[in-house]
Amino acid sequence: MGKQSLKIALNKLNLKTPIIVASGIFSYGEIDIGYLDYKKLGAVVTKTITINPKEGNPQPRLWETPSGMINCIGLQNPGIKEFIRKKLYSANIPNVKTIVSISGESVDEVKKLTEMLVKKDVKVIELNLSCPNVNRQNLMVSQNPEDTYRFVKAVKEICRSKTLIAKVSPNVTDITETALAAEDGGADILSLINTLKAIAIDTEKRGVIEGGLSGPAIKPVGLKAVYDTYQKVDIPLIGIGGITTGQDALEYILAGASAIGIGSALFSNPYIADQICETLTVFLERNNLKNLSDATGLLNEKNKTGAKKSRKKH
Amino acid sequence: MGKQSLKIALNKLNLKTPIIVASGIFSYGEIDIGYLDYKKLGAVVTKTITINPKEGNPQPRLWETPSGMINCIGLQNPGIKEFIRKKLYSANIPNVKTIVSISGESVDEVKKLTEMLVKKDVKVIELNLSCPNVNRQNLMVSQNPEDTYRFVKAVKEICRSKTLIAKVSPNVTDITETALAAEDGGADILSLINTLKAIAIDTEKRGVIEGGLSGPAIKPVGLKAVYDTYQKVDIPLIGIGGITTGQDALEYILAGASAIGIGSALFSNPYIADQICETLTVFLERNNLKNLSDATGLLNEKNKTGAKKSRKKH
Amino acid sequence: MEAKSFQIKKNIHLTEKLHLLELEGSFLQSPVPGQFIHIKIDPFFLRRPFSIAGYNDNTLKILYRVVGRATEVLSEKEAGDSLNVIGPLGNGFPVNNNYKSIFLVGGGTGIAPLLFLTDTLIRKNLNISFFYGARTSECIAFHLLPYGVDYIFSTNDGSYGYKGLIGEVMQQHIKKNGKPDIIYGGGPYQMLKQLAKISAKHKTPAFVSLENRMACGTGICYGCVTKIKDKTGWEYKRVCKDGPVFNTEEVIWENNP
Amino acid sequence: MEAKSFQIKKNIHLTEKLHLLELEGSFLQSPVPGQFIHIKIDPFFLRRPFSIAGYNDNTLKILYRVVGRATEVLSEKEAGDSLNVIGPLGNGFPVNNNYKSIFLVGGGTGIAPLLFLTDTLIRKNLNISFFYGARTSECIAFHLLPYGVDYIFSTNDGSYGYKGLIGEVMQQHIKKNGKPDIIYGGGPYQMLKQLAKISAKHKTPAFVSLENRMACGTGICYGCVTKIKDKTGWEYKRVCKDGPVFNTEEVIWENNP
Ligand SMILES: Cc1cc2nc3c(=O)[nH]c(=O)nc-3n(C[C@H](O)[C@H](O)[C@H](O)COP(=O)(O)OP(=O)(O)OC[C@H]3O[C@@H](n4cnc5c(N)ncnc54)[C@H](O)[C@@H]3O)c2cc1C
Ligand SMILES: Cc1cc2nc3c(=O)[nH]c(=O)nc-3n(C[C@H](O)[C@H](O)[C@H](O)COP(=O)(O)OP(=O)(O)OC[C@H]3O[C@@H](n4cnc5c(N)ncnc54)[C@H](O)[C@@H]3O)c2cc1C
Ligand SMILES: Cc1cc2nc3c(=O)[nH]c(=O)nc-3n(C[C@H](O)[C@H](O)[C@H](O)COP(=O)(O)O)c2cc1C
Ligand SMILES: Cc1cc2nc3c(=O)[nH]c(=O)nc-3n(C[C@H](O)[C@H](O)[C@H](O)COP(=O)(O)O)c2cc1C
Ligand code: FES
Ligand code: FES
Repeated sequence: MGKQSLKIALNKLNLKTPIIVASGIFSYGEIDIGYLDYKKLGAVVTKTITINPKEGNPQPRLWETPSGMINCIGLQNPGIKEFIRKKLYSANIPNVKTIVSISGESVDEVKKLTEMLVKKDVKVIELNLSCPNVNRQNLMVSQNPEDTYRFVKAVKEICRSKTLIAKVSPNVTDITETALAAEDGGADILSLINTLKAIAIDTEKRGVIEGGLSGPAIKPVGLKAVYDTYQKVDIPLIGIGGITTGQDALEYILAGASAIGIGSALFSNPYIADQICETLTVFLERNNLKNLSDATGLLNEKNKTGAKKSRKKH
Repeated sequence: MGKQSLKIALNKLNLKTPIIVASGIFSYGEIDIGYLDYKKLGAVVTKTITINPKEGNPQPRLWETPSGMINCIGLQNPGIKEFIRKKLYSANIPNVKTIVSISGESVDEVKKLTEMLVKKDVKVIELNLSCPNVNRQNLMVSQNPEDTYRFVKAVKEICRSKTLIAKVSPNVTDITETALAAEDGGADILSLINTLKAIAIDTEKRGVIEGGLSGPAIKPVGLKAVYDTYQKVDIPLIGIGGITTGQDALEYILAGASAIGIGSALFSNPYIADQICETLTVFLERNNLKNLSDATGLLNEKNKTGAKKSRKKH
Repeated sequence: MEAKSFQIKKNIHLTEKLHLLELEGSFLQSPVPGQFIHIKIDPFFLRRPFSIAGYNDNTLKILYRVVGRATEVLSEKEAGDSLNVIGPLGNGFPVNNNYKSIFLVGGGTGIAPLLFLTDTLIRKNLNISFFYGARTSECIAFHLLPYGVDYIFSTNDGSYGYKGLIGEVMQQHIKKNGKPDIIYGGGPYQMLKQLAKISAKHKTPAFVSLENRMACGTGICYGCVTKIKDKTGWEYKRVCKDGPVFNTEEVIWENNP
Repeated sequence: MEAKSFQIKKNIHLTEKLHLLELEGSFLQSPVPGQFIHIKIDPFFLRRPFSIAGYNDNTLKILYRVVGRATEVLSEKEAGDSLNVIGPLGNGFPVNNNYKSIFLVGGGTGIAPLLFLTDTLIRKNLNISFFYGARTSECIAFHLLPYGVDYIFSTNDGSYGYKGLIGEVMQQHIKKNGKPDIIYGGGPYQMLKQLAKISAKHKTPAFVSLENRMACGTGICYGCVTKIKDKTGWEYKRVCKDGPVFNTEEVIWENNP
């Protein structure tokens, strides 16, 4: 392959490839799954960490759906203290950045989490805003733009010198509102999308499995979220949702993503990182583009008209 | 098969089977597609009609996605006058009820449409609330509970003696809010879900296809909408979204649907109506249930606790 | 139309990416040339439409090119496998007994419906010229061409027959030998568009088989529309139900179909 | 662990819904009994886990039952087809050279890892009793059972061996002939639960292979957890990574796994 580079800068975050393993997919990066080519990865996001340990949900936690799956792991994790003690340092894959995902039900919780990570000099934090907000029954933080703004702002104030990624939920009327709120709150990067709320009915065992839908089935929804959000915000986007092939990753980038997150497809496609690098490199070559950033948003309306829609600030 | 009956009453609407062909799937019911067993159908909803003729969207209007498809037909239709003149009466399949789907961008429009249909003694109207609201940029009527309430109420006032179905969009933060608004507005029945907003990127022709996602991919989202809504409203639900097999239909019914709508699967599965009747009948037999209504919501939490969550009225 | 399972009799690789599929069985209603069938190829959600390339002796023939994922899977099927088919669909080519001299103009898999048409016309002892355009000689399905009509070939690279577009070749042929009573065409959109121009210029009626992405294939979804002239200008008509065969005069030809 | 494509050597229907799959090739790291592989069966999104039922001569054996859609598709594969496999995964049965008398207790496809275990133990000239429970005689995979160990059968309907649950049969056997040094088990959850009770009662260590729905199979997703005792009570451990073989004493047995 030629001079094409897959290096990418998302604000201050420099990655050697745009491939990020999404949160919850790869434990804390401490397990060598052998078949994944780490050289092709830009970063790994840890499983989301909370203040207190969480035992997670009872079985069943997994259900296959047409071209996808539902999971309800329930954020099982050992809590921030145990994470720092045992997992944080084992999570270092050579030349692959570690991004620590955190989540809390109140501003206080996410502030505390951030303080502890900043002390340990964690450089990139992803704030998972799909956690239920303790003050609003059943609503996730990123289902409300005001809350999103408050949570992000509080965290950013504590980690000014660090990179803050806000990860938002697609279970909203208009995801660009959440995205704008997160940008206004000070997020440096946005990750979208998290899973879609969904259920499965087990007619055999007569049960209901309630959780988040992921996989190829949701790709068209994730692509739309990235496409729309790219038109509204100035910060770079990490596109996530159903990426299973190099072609999928390319579509996200052309829609407006600067980098992409691989999620549940990692469970079934061991060659996904290689395939993505290959497809992206071939695309850059064929189109005489030098840098991956030249491809970002190439098919987005925004880059055709140049115009950005007006917006109000928080 | 035994004494089990698939007859079902949704409020005043009596159907000989719970199988309804969803709107936009079957034109105006005027085409004999030959392979569908009409005896197995309870009702057919027409393609959505608007006040003025609509030419619809340019090509491409269709795109296959993993276990699904995106469509952007753009409500192509000849307008209400032409519909009444040419299509309304040809839409009568013997023993299958015709439900006329209408949509408008303002309360005035939907009122006019209803008046014209009531004059022609149309007995069942489905109000498609996924039409963009002329007063709110880019927002569909059913993306706002207040609008939903206003539109439904205005229509119901004109067709008190008729059956009014409100069809709501899943592209919202909480579909039960829209559902409650529609119920308060006077809807007799709810249809859910319509398609999910989505895009596809055509990397070959370098285009973006923006439209609605349907098919098996969205079944887990539709099931959740029905499951949640069943807990909140008192009116019967028509469950729609990704139903492709008898098993899918059964899952919707156990989640809380009284009847089910078959959508895009009709394009590929010619035996779908037979399969659904077969699966439902076998289920009733095995579980010693006499009527299909006994199966509705059988696996819904609501029927376990009996409790209904508190709610505020519009 | 009906839906039924057909067993594969033959599924062979002809030339380059061209394959011939033979299905065993028959429809209640015999198909006519220009009609198509809608095949379910698992695991894809939507069916895929293919012109009927021949129908006799209880055998349905399809000529297809591997262009994407479903045609790839189709090419891996073997004799004995079953396929669920809906058909016959759409309107065939209008055939008029007064026509004596006929041009068939096809390119790529667009020759499929013309092969079937030839089969039915050939018995009538007419004057038929079959203009066959291909990218290169290796793409030409020689062994499928019925005996008894005149063939004129062209290839993009000149490796067989004339070098150039088949439309131009036909135009020159008209200049030299006069125009036919009717032209039937099938093939890439740009080729059919050129054909439309030539037919207009020579005031010769031309009917072509259009293609488009389809969902239902039966006229109920309005997904496959194309712009067709009407009294007031144009309206979107369904390729599957109102076509796939259209009079070139009626079609609004655009750059992107 | 590694991911690689294996070619199918054999895929045969044994008895009732039981099938034997033989894959050609080897892993860099030789698998041990109790480990499993994770197979991609298109078009399903998630892989499917299967215990290794044997491994030698460059051949990997899987014993599987058709219970749903993916195993149905698997049963239609033919010799020569390829399957992408991740393996070997999980921890095997702990084997201790001091054990002289060994009970293997299996039911259904749960015998698969025990067959592999038998293969490796049989060379050691030990006293092995294999308790094999099945629904009915037709479900028993006789021809897979290695020669040289004692078999005790039971069937639900009494059509072969004892009538009743294999756990009970084992308990009676212990009462009559004394307890073994160790018990290894594989099979339905309820059977393993009963085994756990018996092993506790007789203070005999028992290790069983658990099953669960899996996504990653490699310990990274936390989807396949089961309750395992720890100092303070219990915690959710991963069947795929921390198991699938567990000491029955550690497992919190519930009605629904
Ligand atoms: C009435 C009709 C008759 C046809 N007859 C034949 C025939 O006789 N032989 C033959 O080989 N093909 C025929 N086609 C085209 C055939 O349907 C497509 O090639 C096929 O659906 C592609 O499926 P795929 O999954 O392999 O391709 P995809 O992966 O879906 O797409 C690959 C490429 O094929 C194009 N394509 C996809 N669907 C269609 C479509 N419905 N029509 C045109 N282009 C499409 C796409 O734009 C893309 O460039 C016909 C189409 C129509 C509408
Ligand atoms: C470590 C391990 C080893 C296994 N070894 C074997 C083996 O050697 N032979 C064999 O036949 N099977 C084995 N299984 C079970 C096998 O994985 C399932 O039978 C298979 O995944 C079912 O796929 P399906 O698509 O056909 O069934 P589905 O349509 O997905 O489901 C059908 C039925 O199977 C059950 N099921 C689905 N997935 C699993 C699962 N992962 N574990 C248990 N039950 C499941 C469902 O609850 C349902 O009742 C093993 C499972 C695990 C976790
Ligand atoms: C098993 C599983 C666990 C997940 N856990 C988390 C998590 O802890 N935090 C988070 O932000 N997202 C989590 N996600 C969401 C993914 O990071 C990703 O956003 C989502 O799966 C969509 O991508 P995909 O379709 O490629 O899987 C999880 C997803 C899966 C499948
Ligand atoms: C081609 C197509 C056209 C549709 N047109 C309409 C429409 O006019 N009005 C409407 O209310 N819903 C329309 N829908 C939505 C369907 O009625 C249905 O709600 C949706 O497709 C989800 O069901 P499915 O997944 O089974 O297809 C359309 C769907 C498709 C695929
Ligand atoms: S494909 Fe549905 S109308 Fe033509
Ligand atoms: S299946 Fe993912 S942790 Fe076991």
